[in-house]
Amino acid sequence: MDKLKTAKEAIQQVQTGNTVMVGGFGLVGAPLTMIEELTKHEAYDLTIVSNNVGEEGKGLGKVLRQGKIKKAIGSYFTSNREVGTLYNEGKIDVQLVPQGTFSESIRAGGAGIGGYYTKTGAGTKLAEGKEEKIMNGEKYVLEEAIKGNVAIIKADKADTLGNLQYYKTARNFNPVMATAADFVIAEVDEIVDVGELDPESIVTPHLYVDVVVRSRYQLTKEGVVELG
Amino acid sequence: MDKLKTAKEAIQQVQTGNTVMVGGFGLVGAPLTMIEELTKHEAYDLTIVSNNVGEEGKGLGKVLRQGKIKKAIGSYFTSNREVGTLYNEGKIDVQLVPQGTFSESIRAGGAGIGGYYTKTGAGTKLAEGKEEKIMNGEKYVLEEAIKGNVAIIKADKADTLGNLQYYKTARNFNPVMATAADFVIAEVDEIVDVGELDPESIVTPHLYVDVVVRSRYQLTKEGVVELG
Amino acid sequence: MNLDKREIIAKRAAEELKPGSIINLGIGIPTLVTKFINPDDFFIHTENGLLGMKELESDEEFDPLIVNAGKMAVGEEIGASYFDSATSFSMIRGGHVDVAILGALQVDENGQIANWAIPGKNILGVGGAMDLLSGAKKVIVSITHTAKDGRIKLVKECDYPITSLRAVDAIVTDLGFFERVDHEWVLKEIMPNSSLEEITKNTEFHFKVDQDIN
Amino acid sequence: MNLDKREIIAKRAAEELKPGSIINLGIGIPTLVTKFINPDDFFIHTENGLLGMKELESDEEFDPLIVNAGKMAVGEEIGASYFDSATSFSMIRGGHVDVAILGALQVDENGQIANWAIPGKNILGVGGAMDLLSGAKKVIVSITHTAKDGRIKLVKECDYPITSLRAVDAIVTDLGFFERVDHEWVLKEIMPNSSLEEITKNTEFHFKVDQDIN
Repeated sequence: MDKLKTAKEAIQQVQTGNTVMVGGFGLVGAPLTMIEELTKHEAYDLTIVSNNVGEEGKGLGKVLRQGKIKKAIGSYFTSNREVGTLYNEGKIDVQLVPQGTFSESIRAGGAGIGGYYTKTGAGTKLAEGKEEKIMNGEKYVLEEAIKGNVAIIKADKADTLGNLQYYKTARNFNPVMATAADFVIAEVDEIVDVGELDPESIVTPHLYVDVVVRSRYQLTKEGVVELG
Repeated sequence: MDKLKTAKEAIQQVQTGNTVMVGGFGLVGAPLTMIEELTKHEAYDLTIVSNNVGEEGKGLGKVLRQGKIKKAIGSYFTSNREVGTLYNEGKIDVQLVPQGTFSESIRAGGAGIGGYYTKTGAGTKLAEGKEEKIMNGEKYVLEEAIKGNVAIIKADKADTLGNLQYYKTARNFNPVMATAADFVIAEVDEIVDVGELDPESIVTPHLYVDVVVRSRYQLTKEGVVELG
Repeated sequence: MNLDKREIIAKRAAEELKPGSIINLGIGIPTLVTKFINPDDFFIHTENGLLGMKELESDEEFDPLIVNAGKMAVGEEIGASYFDSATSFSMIRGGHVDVAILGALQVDENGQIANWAIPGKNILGVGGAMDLLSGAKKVIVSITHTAKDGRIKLVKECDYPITSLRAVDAIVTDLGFFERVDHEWVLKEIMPNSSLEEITKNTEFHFKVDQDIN
Repeated sequence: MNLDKREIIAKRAAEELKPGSIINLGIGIPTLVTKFINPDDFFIHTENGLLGMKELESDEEFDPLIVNAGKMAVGEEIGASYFDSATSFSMIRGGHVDVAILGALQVDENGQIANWAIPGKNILGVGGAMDLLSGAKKVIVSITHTAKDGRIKLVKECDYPITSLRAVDAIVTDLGFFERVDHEWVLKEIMPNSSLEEITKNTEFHFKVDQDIN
């Protein structure tokens, strides 16, 4: 029942036309090894669900330059202005979502919630065309769940069942993305035996995780390094 | 900035007519000391948000017999059939909610979500009078957030800031209730110094907690015991 | 091993489970399923907040704060994890539980079940039944074929309030095993000591008989 | 201490904070607020998943995996906790953050602000701004009174897209301090080296002048 696979084996799950969720806040908590593998993988026409879509030519930004991304769903593409340029040129679709709505919609996708009402964004340009509702005298907007075919996330430790723990602010979107895709690939820095993780401190229980991949690229004090 | 109070000091927050959330799955993870204090407190006409409302004459069942409960919101009053009897006699109001909807509505209350669409209960008697919506070909029902004036919850450990950790299945509804009330009283078995709880393993961050009370009644192998 | 009627049902339900599955067990007969599976092959989810439940193996293991959905003391498997109720039901509603084995008062021809309310009684409880039906990938009902008083449970149409619009996938009783195929009930297996006649006599809903049945 | 314009604004904003508050700081001038508060008296929440952020005190403390919302490396206060983004924004939307200090491109007479989009530019980013406005109990805008090119920021009506229907509660600039009272802007304080004339000249929206102003 060991879920350990190589990055190359794991990436085969990603098919042309898929919606792929990718964890991370910038490079922090991003699955750098799997993103690297995605650049070598043939699938295209991807809808990428990711807060930033990397930086210009870096991380997911590399995949963007390869022309494999059809649509980007996220909250802050300011970190990669090529997204804006391509969007203005009509070359990609973009769905810009407030960051709280982004994470909540992914949570909803994983939790079997079809949609939910939030005040965030109500009455703004980002709520245009969305259903509104007055609740307790305040305006709310209906946001729909976001789901993916594949989620590629980054955790700190996994046991061989696929239970996960995260590290500091590298946690970010990874735990919710782990719940919201048909197939979940967790890239981790360390793999331990079953029973070594405290049952009270497991953040992502193994029922969410399909495959565990050992990380080869890590963000360290010296920047992104490739392990020997 | 120490939040430690006595049970008697803490219970003063509960006012006549309040909606009070009470944690616990049966007696497991129930704030037994604060419930005992509630039986001695004068507030009445309470709306109690609790999965079970205790057992016949026990825990919240005692408060029910005192006639202080106007309405009960929960998912499983089978464990205290007096709720059903009083309801059939028209003496109390009852809002029966599927357990997942119960916990999700409380989470929504704490998370600034006005309402959400779930398949749970759609098309059944419990969805009567509720708004329905077809999403992706399936019937969903709109459920509204549940909030409280006061939440009385049970945790295992607190630090003096009010960061909380729970124990095993005594966690249950406590963490979500901690988020969904204007005032939150956490009854705990152990109080430790700030810095003793692992920042990665704190389940309820202190911003949710107003008061910490040390437990006097605990559920042990020998049943409910009063500490000396 | 000499099995009683309820155990026979639980044992047959256990045979439907694929190794590696995430399973949620309702109160009553479903709870007995743990007796007939190898605990190393399955992961039992209990909606009050534990993945990796096991039966208590000794008195020393007893901890009053580790219980299942029926509030019975249980044990913790290696690799287990704890979570709050909202998270637990997110797993259920979100389709992360492979199989739910549930009890029922009635199952009807459409596959809908009734298992949470009996009109006229002062029992007010629904618990997690509606959530499990809305979210579990597969739902197996495990019940005695008829009630103690002879009342038929496999009915044309539920007259008790239904639990969900969703049709269940299989029914295991002490008399037979039914599967839902193309929106119809198919009797796939006659249990030992039973017969097609007995099943037919005690079943109101229409069902097909599988051609491979012996 | 010789403070520059931005520091003067941050220092004045810091004076608005009550000890024990949960605070969220936007990118830019708001980030500087940490320089002017006693870290023991406040709890800084950063929406990428940390309650109890502090400024880095030494190179040894530097950890590339502990960052604030601006993706700058920060430190971890004693008593801190980490959580995922959905939980973090639940805190914000749910009203559990006492004060958000934010930057803005424009603030208008209704108290609405614009701080997420500039028409015609290829910048596509909203981040957590809309959430903070929808949920923080109090929102303080900390900005230079006018833009570098002299453009007025305190306008009659935002012509950039607004961030929220919600009115902010206060504005701190290098020239003055405004508070929202009964749905109107009131100038409560003139900053040193400024004057009512200078403020009036550089402010488009209508405001009252507090009677206690010197």
